[in-house]
Order: sequence, then structure tokens, then C-alpha cells
Amino acid sequence: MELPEPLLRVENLSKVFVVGLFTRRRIDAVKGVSFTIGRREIVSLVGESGSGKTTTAKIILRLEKPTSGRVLFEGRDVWRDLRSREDILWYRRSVQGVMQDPYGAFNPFYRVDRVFKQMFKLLPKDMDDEERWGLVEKALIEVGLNPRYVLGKYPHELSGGERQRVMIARALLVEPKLLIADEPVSMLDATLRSGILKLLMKLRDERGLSILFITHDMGLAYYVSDRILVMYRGELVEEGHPDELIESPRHPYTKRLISDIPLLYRKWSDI
Amino acid sequence: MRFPRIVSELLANKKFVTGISVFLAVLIIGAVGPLLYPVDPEDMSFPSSMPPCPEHPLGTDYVGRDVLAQLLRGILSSLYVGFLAGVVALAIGVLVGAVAAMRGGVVDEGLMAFTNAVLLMPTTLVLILIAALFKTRSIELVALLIGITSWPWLARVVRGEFLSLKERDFVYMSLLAGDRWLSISLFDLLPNMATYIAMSFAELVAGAILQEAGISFIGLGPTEGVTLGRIFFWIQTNNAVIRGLWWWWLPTTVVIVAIAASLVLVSISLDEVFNPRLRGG
Amino acid sequence: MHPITKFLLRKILFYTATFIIMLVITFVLPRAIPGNAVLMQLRQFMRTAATNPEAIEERYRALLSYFGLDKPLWEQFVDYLWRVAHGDLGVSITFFPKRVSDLIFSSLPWSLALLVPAYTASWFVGNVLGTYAAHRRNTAIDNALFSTFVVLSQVPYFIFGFFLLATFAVQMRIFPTYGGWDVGLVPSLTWDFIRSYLHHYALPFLSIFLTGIGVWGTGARTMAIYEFGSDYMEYADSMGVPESRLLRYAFKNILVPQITGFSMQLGFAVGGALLTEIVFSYPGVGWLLYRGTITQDYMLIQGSFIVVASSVLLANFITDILYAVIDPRIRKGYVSA
Amino acid sequence: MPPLLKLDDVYAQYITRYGTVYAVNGVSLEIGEGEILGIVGESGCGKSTLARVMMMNVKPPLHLVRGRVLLQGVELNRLPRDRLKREVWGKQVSLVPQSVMNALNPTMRVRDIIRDFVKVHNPELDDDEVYSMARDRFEELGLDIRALDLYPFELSGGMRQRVAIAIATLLNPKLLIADEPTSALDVSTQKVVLKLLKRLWNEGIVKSIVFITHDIAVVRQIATRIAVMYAGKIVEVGPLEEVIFKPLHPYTELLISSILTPEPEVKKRGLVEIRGAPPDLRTPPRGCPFAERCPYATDRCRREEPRPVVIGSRLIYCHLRGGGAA
Repeated sequence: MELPEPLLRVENLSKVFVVGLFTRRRIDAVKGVSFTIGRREIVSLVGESGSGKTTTAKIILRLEKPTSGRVLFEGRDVWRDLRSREDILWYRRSVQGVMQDPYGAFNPFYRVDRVFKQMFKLLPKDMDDEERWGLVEKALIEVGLNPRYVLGKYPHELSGGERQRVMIARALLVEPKLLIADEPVSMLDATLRSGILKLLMKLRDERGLSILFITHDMGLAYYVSDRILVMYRGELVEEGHPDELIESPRHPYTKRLISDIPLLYRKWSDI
Repeated sequence: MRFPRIVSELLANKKFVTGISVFLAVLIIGAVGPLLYPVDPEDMSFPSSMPPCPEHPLGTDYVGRDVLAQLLRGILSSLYVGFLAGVVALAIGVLVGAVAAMRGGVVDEGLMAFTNAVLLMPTTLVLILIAALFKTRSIELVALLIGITSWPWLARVVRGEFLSLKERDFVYMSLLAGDRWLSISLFDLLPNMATYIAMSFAELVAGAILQEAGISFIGLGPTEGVTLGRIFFWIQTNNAVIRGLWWWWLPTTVVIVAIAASLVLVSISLDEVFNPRLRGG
Repeated sequence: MHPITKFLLRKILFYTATFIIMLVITFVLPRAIPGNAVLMQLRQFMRTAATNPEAIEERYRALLSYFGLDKPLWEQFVDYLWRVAHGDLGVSITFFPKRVSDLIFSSLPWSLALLVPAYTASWFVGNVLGTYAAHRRNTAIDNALFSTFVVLSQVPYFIFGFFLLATFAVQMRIFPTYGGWDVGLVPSLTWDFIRSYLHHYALPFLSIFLTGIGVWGTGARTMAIYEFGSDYMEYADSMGVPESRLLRYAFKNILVPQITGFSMQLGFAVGGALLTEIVFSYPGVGWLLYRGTITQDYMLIQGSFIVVASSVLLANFITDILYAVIDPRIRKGYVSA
Repeated sequence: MPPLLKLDDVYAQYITRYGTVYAVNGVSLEIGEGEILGIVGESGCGKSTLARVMMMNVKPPLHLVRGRVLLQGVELNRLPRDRLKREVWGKQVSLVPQSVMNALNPTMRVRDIIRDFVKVHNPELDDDEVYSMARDRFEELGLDIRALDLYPFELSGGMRQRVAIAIATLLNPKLLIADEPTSALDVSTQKVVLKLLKRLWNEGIVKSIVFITHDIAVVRQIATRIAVMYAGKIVEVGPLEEVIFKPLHPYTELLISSILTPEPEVKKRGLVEIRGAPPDLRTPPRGCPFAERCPYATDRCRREEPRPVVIGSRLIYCHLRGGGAA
């Protein structure tokens, strides 16, 4: 039996940064990473800062060019096959992203409305403005915000959780098939996190959205994911179902990572 | 920050209020003065070296010209030089800095090496070197020359700002919405540098006015019209200071320092108001 | 390769390239302006100067032969480089038949004697006062210092010179109004000469020194405000480190970036200092240049530019090396300069 | 035994031209000798301001508007700043910096940072004595003494944090205040730092620790007692496990149920979210600060500020627990 082509296939992806002007140093940010994301699946990419997870996300989002390897979305090589402006806009409609810092994702110079207006060029050309704003309102309601409360405001007038919801609504506007969420809750307080995580799970269930959930927090990955990928120093070291991974990690790094997570019900014995 | 808030914060800053008031006062005097005091500044028919008196509120100079008339005409010409040179320098500085930051790589290294090289040149001497080649020099030519020698530090600042801003998340969000780098540069990055650009412009204008005074002082400024620099040239060639014609050199000095210092004060206050780390308690 | 070696090579490459660009500029400029303004101006000057017409022709030919305008361009350029390499900057028109290089090198020491101490001292004192103002932020002392800085920094050296000249030389007659030393003295290491020189030196020195304090003070104050607001300062404060020590931390930490400022401002400061010499008729390169510009002596102007710009480049090169030695992050190769 | 540090009805506010932020509103708290008190709260709840108040590191725009801060009976709030610096900070009460990356002077070697700090309090020591003292302490704590000769930028993030802690405790302060000391670190480094803190406490180098964090799972590993803060007030204080496993204040309950650690017990419970956002401390609410988001709030909660109620070894500020009875 032939396996169906996954939504996203990352093959042997590598990224090398060369830094410094006169003392050039090579930094292998991503080293030969391969994985897939299926339809209607939340896959978490877990790793500490500097493990290469954000670089991987940027390459998939077509914001950073890979040094080698391929990213295939619905069978098309994202860096080689998308040539025309139309192709790129198609990709922008299909794959969207949410960033870590819900404040930094807004240009402080503009009202919140701008992030939606920017997306209008990705919507069908025959749609008029009224229909477009109608979609915006629908998206805002879907993420649990009141359009009348949000629109017309400046980003600093919204709370962190509200801003992050606006970013998700913005992504939903073009009905993407894949959402790359890079640390979407790490800058939010614990009491606001659950709401965003629930929303992401709801979007998978109701819209069939696939999500790549990038986090440094194994706890969060454990809750939302169907599958967890563990990244360490640019390499993918382990992959598995959340329960399996937590209960019986195989790679030494994963083992250490899991044993070092502070838990609520178990106190470390070695402290 | 919203517009009314910006205005009220600026008006609450003493440095800004002082700077802008002095600048506007000088500007108004320069704009309205020649109309209210229609004396030809190059008319040499008055008695020579007269101290201030009712007919000549600031006296006359060594060759019998009215000093107040000179000064009033000089203010507007000098502001014009400053403004023109400021625009030229701003355009070059922003363009070079932005292109270097956005292109990166060899383009960046090349442009920055060039910028640093220009920065190292003794500007006044470069101006003298070029100006000496022209038989006649219009005010615009001098302004242009000053403009093309005073952009390098701005280019460096703009490059630095672009480099840090382009890594901001909102730039990625614009890219994800399918925006291109040109529109991102114009609509995402430049507006966020509005303060820097306003500050730099104020400083460039001030610098250009002083620079004009410098090369005019040595006789290589505009060969027509009356600028503050040209007055300094006359002051120097006629040994006005040693001759004790204080009513000639002192008001000219006060005016040029007032213009330059008020512009710099505006620039500093903008930094204080918009730069959270400098905001005092 | 060791990072420091790489750093040095890079710097040498940059300064060599800049030097060549500078020579190209000085070569191209007089040839690029249409109608050859230099020659036209010179002719005009010659006509108005009612001297011996033969002498005028002689000067004109000297100028023509130096610029070699009748030869092909590339040959002119090779000639030019050859001449500069041998220290031949042409013949002065104003002081004909003196060689430009001789004129400049006899003025340069006096300019250096004025600029180097004044500029360095203002840099140091400006940074000290600026840091202190930042430490006393928003107090009366800060306000007074800050206002003084702003005004001083916006008074060009030469205009400030007017003040000093009018006040201390013309009004109070404490200092002489003119020249580098008393008429009749010959530069020598005699007590009489040194005393006379210092007497003439005081006012030009002060105009550069005092206005320089304004420039450095304003910059240092802003930088020090950042330092005082930084985390390490907060932390040292909360560990009980006394204020006087914190002041020293701030001062030390702004000095490193201010060294870059020192070299970046140098090109600008040199121009201002040269103009100051004119106010006091101080016998340096600026005074020489002034006399040259009045008589449209382009060879003298160009020669002065080459010598001064080369000196600035050299000073910058030295400062860059110094910077690398002082900043541990560069010394250890953590960041590139 | 009297408490080591006592806060008595403390109010601290940031007073600026643009308005007042009511950061700490009536906090009374005691830190006993030999305990590790965890102070837990969300961003903007005033916990970092409370840390400043604890050592009376209060300077404009922050003002101590009301209340007393007593260190072993001495009213710190009456001491001038220079005396605090000379006699208290770094010596009796010490601070672990929040932002490790920039907390050490970038142009000084670690040993020189230490020298300056030690000599403030012990001017009689010469440089070599200070260095050997630092070396001994580094060895005692298992830190590489080579770090002493390095510049801060040459140290890794985790090493820098441990060095900062070693410096802060060099003079054996009675109380160590650690404000979010691990929030910028990855979990493995976080554990190393927590172990170091615990070791300092176990070996009696510091008597007591105040550990301020937003992460309950972290204080769970290290604290003996816990205080929960919300909108500038303490809402619940008590022994660690009691508060975590049997929270009495509705906010504590919700905060603890929003924690997502990879544990079956937690997963079983599912995702719980609190609606709304904490109040803006420029305009703090009148009654109970949590009333707006509290599922059990009554009119009285919105109107009247709850008084403290003692239940066993715990202190709770809630009307539901009888906090209204004057």
C-alpha cells in the first residue's frame, strides 16, 4: 500500500550561518532535519533556545533560505518550484505563521486593522472590501474576540492574549492548510495559555488545520500534540507520541530534558 | 503613540519647547524682517563703522553697510542653505544606509567601506577643495556640496536601524502577508525610524548652516546673496573683531548659534520623548 | 590566522583603499569641472594683479606643467601618483616659487601643536563632565552643564574664537590679537620664544578646547545615561557599590565607544581647527590655506588637503588599533570591530 | 524567634508625570529564618517591585508610600540610601539579578567585579585576600575558578547566572532575594541554578531565600512556603504543599490548574483557562482585586476589600473564606 503524500515533507534540511566579519565562524543552525506533517495533525517541535527550531520554522515559512535540503508542501518544493509571484501568493495562502512575541508581531506605528488589510491581497480578487471585512469579523469571532472591541485599536491597547488571538485570526483569514506557530504562548501568563492552546486544538478539530507547534516547553507539547519531535543542537534526536515520549524517552538528551522539567506532583530527588 | 499624546508629551518637554520657540522666533524674524526693514544689505552708502543708533539699530559695518539688513537677509539664506543641504544629505544617507542593510553581503561591505572612507575625510577641507574650483558659486551649489559631504554618519545610523528593525517579528508578518521588501522598507521600517530621521534632519540642517559659515569664512561660500557665512567673511577680512565693531560680529554670532543650538535641542528632546530609556521620571 | 592579524590586515587594506580614493578624488576634481576653473581663475587673478607679466606667465606655466593638462589622462594620473609619492605637491602660486610641500611641512607642526593637545584634552574633559552630568541627571548641576554643552557644541571653533579674541585680546588686552609669536622672534628653544608662543597659543587652544568640551559632553551625557540605566549598573548599585565607583564604571564604559567617536569626529574637527587659526592668524596650515584661497592658489589648497587628510587617516588607523587593544571583546575575537 | 524580615502593610507606587502605578498595595509578610519563601504571580502583579521593597531599594519614580520594612527589627525604611548600601545590601540582604545576561559589568573581569563589591563592605582586605576568598567560595560551590579571570561575555548563560549567585552570596548574607533567576534559562540550566541555590541554603551560607517566579512548578522544587500575589496584593500564604494541593483562594486554585506540566495527573485535569486579564494597576479595582475574573464573586467582593483570615498555618484574603469579618 502506498502511503498518502503528507501535507508537508521536510527532507534533510540544513542551514549554516556564517557570522563575524573578520573572524568568520560557521554556525550549523539546522543539520539534516527530516520530518513530515500530515493533514489534521498537530506536530510539536521541542528544543531549547539555539536548537534550530525557529530557523526550521523560518525556512518552512519561506522567510529564510536553506543551505541544503528540501521543503515540500503538497509535493511542491517550496524553495525551487515556486517561481512566479502567483506561486508565492499561493504558498502564503496555504501556509501561515504566528510568532512568539505577540507585541513585536505588530508594527507599533499602525492600528490593529492593518494586519488584516495586509492579508487582503491574498484573498480572491473578485471579493469587495465589505466581504473582506466580513471575513475579518468572522475570524475574530472564531478566535473568541469581539470585532467591535478590537478593530480600530492600537496594539498596545490590547492584552498579550488578545494580541495573540488577533494574530491567529489574521492567519485564519486566508484559510491556510498549515499553521506554523512559533512559541505562540511562551510570552503569555499561565492563566492565558490554556485559552490559546484550546483554540489551536479546536481549529484542528473543526477546520482540519495542520499545525506545527514550536516550543521549548515539553509540558505544552505534551498537551496539544499528536506527535512530538525533539530537536537538539540543530538535529532531530527523537520523535514520538506524547505519552510514549514522556514515559520512555530513548535519546539521552530527551531523557535529561524530561528529567529536568520541574513537575508539580513529583519533587526532584536530587536537590 | 497617538498624535495628540505626541504633541502633549513634546510640549511637556522643556528642551523641546525652548528649542522650537527659539527656532521659530528666528525663522519668523528671518521671514518677516526683510519686509519690515526694507534696507538693501549690500548698499554701501552709509557712514562706515557706526555703532547702533536709531537709523541703524545694529549700526553699520566697516564699508558702510547696514548690519541689521545683512543679518535679516542672512538668516533666511542660511536657513535655506541648511534646509537644502539637509534634504540632500538625508536622501543620500537614508538611501545608502537602507540599501546596505537590505542588500547585505558584498553590497553592504562595499557601501559601508565607502561611507567610512567619506566619514574620515576632513569635510571642511573637502568643501574648500571643491568650492575653489568654481568661479561663481550659487547658494544652491554650496548647499549641494555641503549635502553631499555630510551624509555618512546618517547612513551608518540608518543601516544600523534597518538591520535591527528588519529582524523584528512584524517584518516577518508583512512577508507572510506577501509584502515585498520595497514596501516593507517604506511602510514598516521607515515609519519606525521617523524619530531618528526627524532628529537627524534637525542636526543636518544645523550642521550645514555652520558648515556654510565655515567655508564662507575662508572666502569659498556662495558668491552671491547674503548668508550668515558671508557676513563672517566680511567680518574676518575687515578685521572687525580687532577693530572692536562688536555690533557687527556679536549679533551675527548670537543668531547662528541660536539657530544651530535650537535645532540640536529639538533633536535631543525628540530623543528624550520617544526613546523610553532616556525618559526621565 | 590569529584574529588580531586578520583585524590588522583588514584595517590596513581599508586605509590604503581610502588613501587611494582620496588621491583619485584630488586628481579627478580639477579635471572634472568643465572649463577648467583653476586655470581660468588663475588667469583672472593674474590679470588683476598688476605685476610683471613675465612672472605671471611663469606661474601659469608652473601650474600647467604640474597638472600636465596637455598629456593623455592616464599619463597625467601616473605622473600625479609619482609626484605625490615623492612628496612633490607642486609650486605655490601665492608664495611663488616656494614648493607647496615645504610650505605645508613648515606649518604642520604648529597646527599639530595646537590641535592635538586641544582636541585630546577636550575629549577627555568632555567625557568626564558629560558622565558627571548624567550621574546628576535632572539636577541643577546637570541642567547647567547640559545647557553649556549644547551652546558650546553649536559654536564653531572659529566663531568662539571671535569671543575670546574680543574679550581677552581686544578688551582686556591680556593676550595678543595676532600671530604665533611676537614679531622679531625666530622659532627656537629659547625661553623668550616659548613664552611668547604660549602667550599666543592660549586663545586658539581655548577656542578648540572649550567648544570641544560641548561636543564630547553632550555625547558622553547621553551615553552615560544609558550606562546608568543598564542592568549591570542597577545590580552593582543593589550590591552596595558606592556612587563614586558607579561613576567610574560609567566613565570607563563610555570611553571605549567614545574612542570611535574620537576618530570619527577628527576629520570634522580638523577643518574647524584650521579655521580657528585664521581668526588668530596663527601660523599653521589653516592660515596658510586661507592665504592660498584668497589668491586662488589651487596647488596649495590641494596639497594642504592631501597632507591633512593623510594625517587624519593615520590618526584614525592608530585609534582603531588602540580601540582593539582596549576593548576585551575585540581583543579576544568575540566581536568584529 | 522574631522573623528575619517583616513587611508591615507596605504600599509602593510608581509616581510619574503620566500617572501613578499602584504596584504594591498593602502587603504584610514575614520571612522567618531558615525558610525559602516562593512568591508566585503573573507578569505585572507587582512581585518585582515587592523584591525591591524588601531590601528598600526604592528610588524615584518608585516610592514607599506607607508601611514598614523591618530587617531583624531594624526599620530599613528609615535608613538613608548610602547607609543601606554600606551596611545592608550585599552584606545582610543580597540580590540575584533578574537579567543575568547584562547584570555583570561587560568591561570588567569577574574577579575585579568581586573585588569592588567585597571592598565596599570590607575595606580592610587587600586584593589578594579578596581573590583567595573568591577562589575558596567558587571551589566550595563547585564552580570553575578559571571563570574568575574571564570577562562576563566569555561565560555561558548558565555559568554567568551561577557566578552572579556566587558573588551575591560571597559575604554570607542572611537573606537572598532571587527575582526570576531562571526564567531566561533552558530547563537543564535552570535545574543547575536551583540546585546551587538550594546548596547555599543547605550549607547555611544564606539563612533564608525569597524566590520570586511566575512558575509554580519551579518553586515547588525549592520553596518551603509560598505566597501568591495578584494585582499588587498577597492573596494566599502558606506551607508549599498545602497551598499547591489544597488551594483555598479561588485565584490560587485557578492559577495552579492552569499549570501544564507533563504529568498524567495534570493531563487528566485538562486545560483550564481564566477569562479576562489582570486589572490595570494604574486604576486598581476597589474590592477584591480578583473579583472581576472570579467565578464565585459576589457584589460584596466587588465592593469591599477582604481582610486576612487565618486557616491553620495559612493566611487567605477572601470573603468566601470569611475574610469580611472585621
